[in-house]
Amino acid sequence: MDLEIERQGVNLIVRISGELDMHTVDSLRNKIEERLNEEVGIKNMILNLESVDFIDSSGLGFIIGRYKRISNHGGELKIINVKKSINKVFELSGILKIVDIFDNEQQALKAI
Amino acid sequence: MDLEIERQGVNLIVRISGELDMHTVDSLRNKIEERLNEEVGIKNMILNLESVDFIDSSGLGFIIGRYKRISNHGGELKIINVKKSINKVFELSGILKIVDIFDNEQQALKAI
Amino acid sequence: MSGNSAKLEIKSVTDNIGLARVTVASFAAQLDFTLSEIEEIKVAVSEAVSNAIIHGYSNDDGVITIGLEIDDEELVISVEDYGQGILNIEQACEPSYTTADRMGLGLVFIESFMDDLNITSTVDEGTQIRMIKVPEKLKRKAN
Amino acid sequence: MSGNSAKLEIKSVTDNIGLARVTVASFAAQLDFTLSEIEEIKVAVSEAVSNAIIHGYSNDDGVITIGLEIDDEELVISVEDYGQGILNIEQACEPSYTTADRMGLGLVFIESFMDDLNITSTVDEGTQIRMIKVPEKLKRKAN
Ligand SMILES: Nc1ncnc2c1ncn2[C@@H]1O[C@H](COP(=O)(O)OP(=O)(O)O)[C@@H](O)[C@H]1O
Ligand SMILES: Nc1ncnc2c1ncn2[C@@H]1O[C@H](COP(=O)(O)OP(=O)(O)O)[C@@H](O)[C@H]1O
Repeated sequence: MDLEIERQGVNLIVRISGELDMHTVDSLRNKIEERLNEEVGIKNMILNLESVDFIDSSGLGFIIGRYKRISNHGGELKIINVKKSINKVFELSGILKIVDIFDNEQQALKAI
Repeated sequence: MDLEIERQGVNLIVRISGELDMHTVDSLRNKIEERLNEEVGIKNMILNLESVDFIDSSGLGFIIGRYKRISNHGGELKIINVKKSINKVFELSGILKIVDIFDNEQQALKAI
Repeated sequence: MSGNSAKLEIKSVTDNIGLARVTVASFAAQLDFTLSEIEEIKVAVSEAVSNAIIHGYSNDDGVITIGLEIDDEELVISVEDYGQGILNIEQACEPSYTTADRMGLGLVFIESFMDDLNITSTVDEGTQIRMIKVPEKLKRKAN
Repeated sequence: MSGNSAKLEIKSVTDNIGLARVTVASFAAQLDFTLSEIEEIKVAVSEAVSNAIIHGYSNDDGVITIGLEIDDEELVISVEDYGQGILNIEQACEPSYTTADRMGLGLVFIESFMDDLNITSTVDEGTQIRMIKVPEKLKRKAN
């Protein structure tokens, strides 16, 4: 499980690689929260899942958690690059009703 | 475990992909023997291991078996494209004393 | 190959969720599943093992047994814990129902991704989740 | 993570050799092994499980138990069969010694690739191969 965080203006771009399950989400959540607390003026978050090749309901819970945190502060959360192999989990979960999925970072930034 | 066999003159080029262990060598051996029996005038064999990412002593036994079969009929067996990850098994086994390893098919053909 | 079986016993720590997935996926590969079916099996196993760790044992020490069986071209997986058990199985299976501030989607995913799901549970004794998956290719042939 | 353990029980069929490798490799990944060390572990497991199938059970039905343990940053693997056993362990370990027209290299590979190998066997009762591997990175730190 690897994590790369980049700030672009008021947006935080979070690139995750590996598997999103109950084991990996704890440290991911901590690292992202840490960064959000350090940086001043972050409003939106873009989650790049290009290199995530597994996700289960614990992984979805992690995404919903970030969504709540961001939207509670008036920001938006966008997801990009969802692999076909993990897409079914997103569809089944109903998460698509509240979080939008885009093809790439530019599109997601434009939609904010 | 996948197998591709191509004839070039008196040479049989055998390209294997997958894992070489006690489970996979049986069907490989059968398919190669079948082809050797079908074709008339084959003398040498080149084993291309480019896509073999695991080998143990049963896999080596399979190679030695092909070596014996070919050299009993006066031909030569050459091995090419041994991945770094499986090279240690070749080194330890002593097989390099009787079978030569080359970088590609052209080099092996030239050496025959 | 028909008739094969295996059993994996793990400690109830989250480090072993990935281990369970990998082992089950490798066993399942003996049948004619598509890659996308293997992914579905991995999600189901991940949910069942996570539940055993977090609900069955409330993150305490415990053993989880994963049974694997090929029965007449069907894959039969059982995930068993010896933890606190489920009081009301029907309620547990409802979407969004959770006793641990989670998504409440684990059992829903298992039901959607597998062809059959069977839960037996006794309070204070533990829970067994038995799930079956048949390769799509085989189902098509049967019709 | 220190103190973790798992156990895999498989039928003695060659289909399960790959399953054993994959499971052990996934468990071993919890320690700080390099990819090339993981490859060495896979060879050792492959040899031990193949031996149990072909020598222990002479290709007949049987059960093989693979024990996995992390003990103080060391990986401890045991492969056990309940088959015919080894008459002379010292002889069995000699390079090229084989009773089945094979390479006679399996135990040699295990000895070279693992840091410790321990064989216990009783004729007609079975064989247990216990092997230990310590990550190279850890050994260097200790010096
Ligand atoms: N192995 C188990 N042991 C005890 N309770 C369980 C177990 N599995 C599921 N449950 C109960 O069923 C509920 C629903 O499970 P699930 O659909 O997986 O959602 P979640 O894990 O998100 O809570 C859990 O919240 C828990 O109360
Ligand atoms: N699990 C086992 N049960 C019975 N005999 C065994 C077992 N493992 C090894 N042996 C004996 O030790 C010999 C040497 O084993 P090994 O070095 O792996 O070479 P090979 O498998 O090529 O014969 C075998 O031929 C067999 O006689």
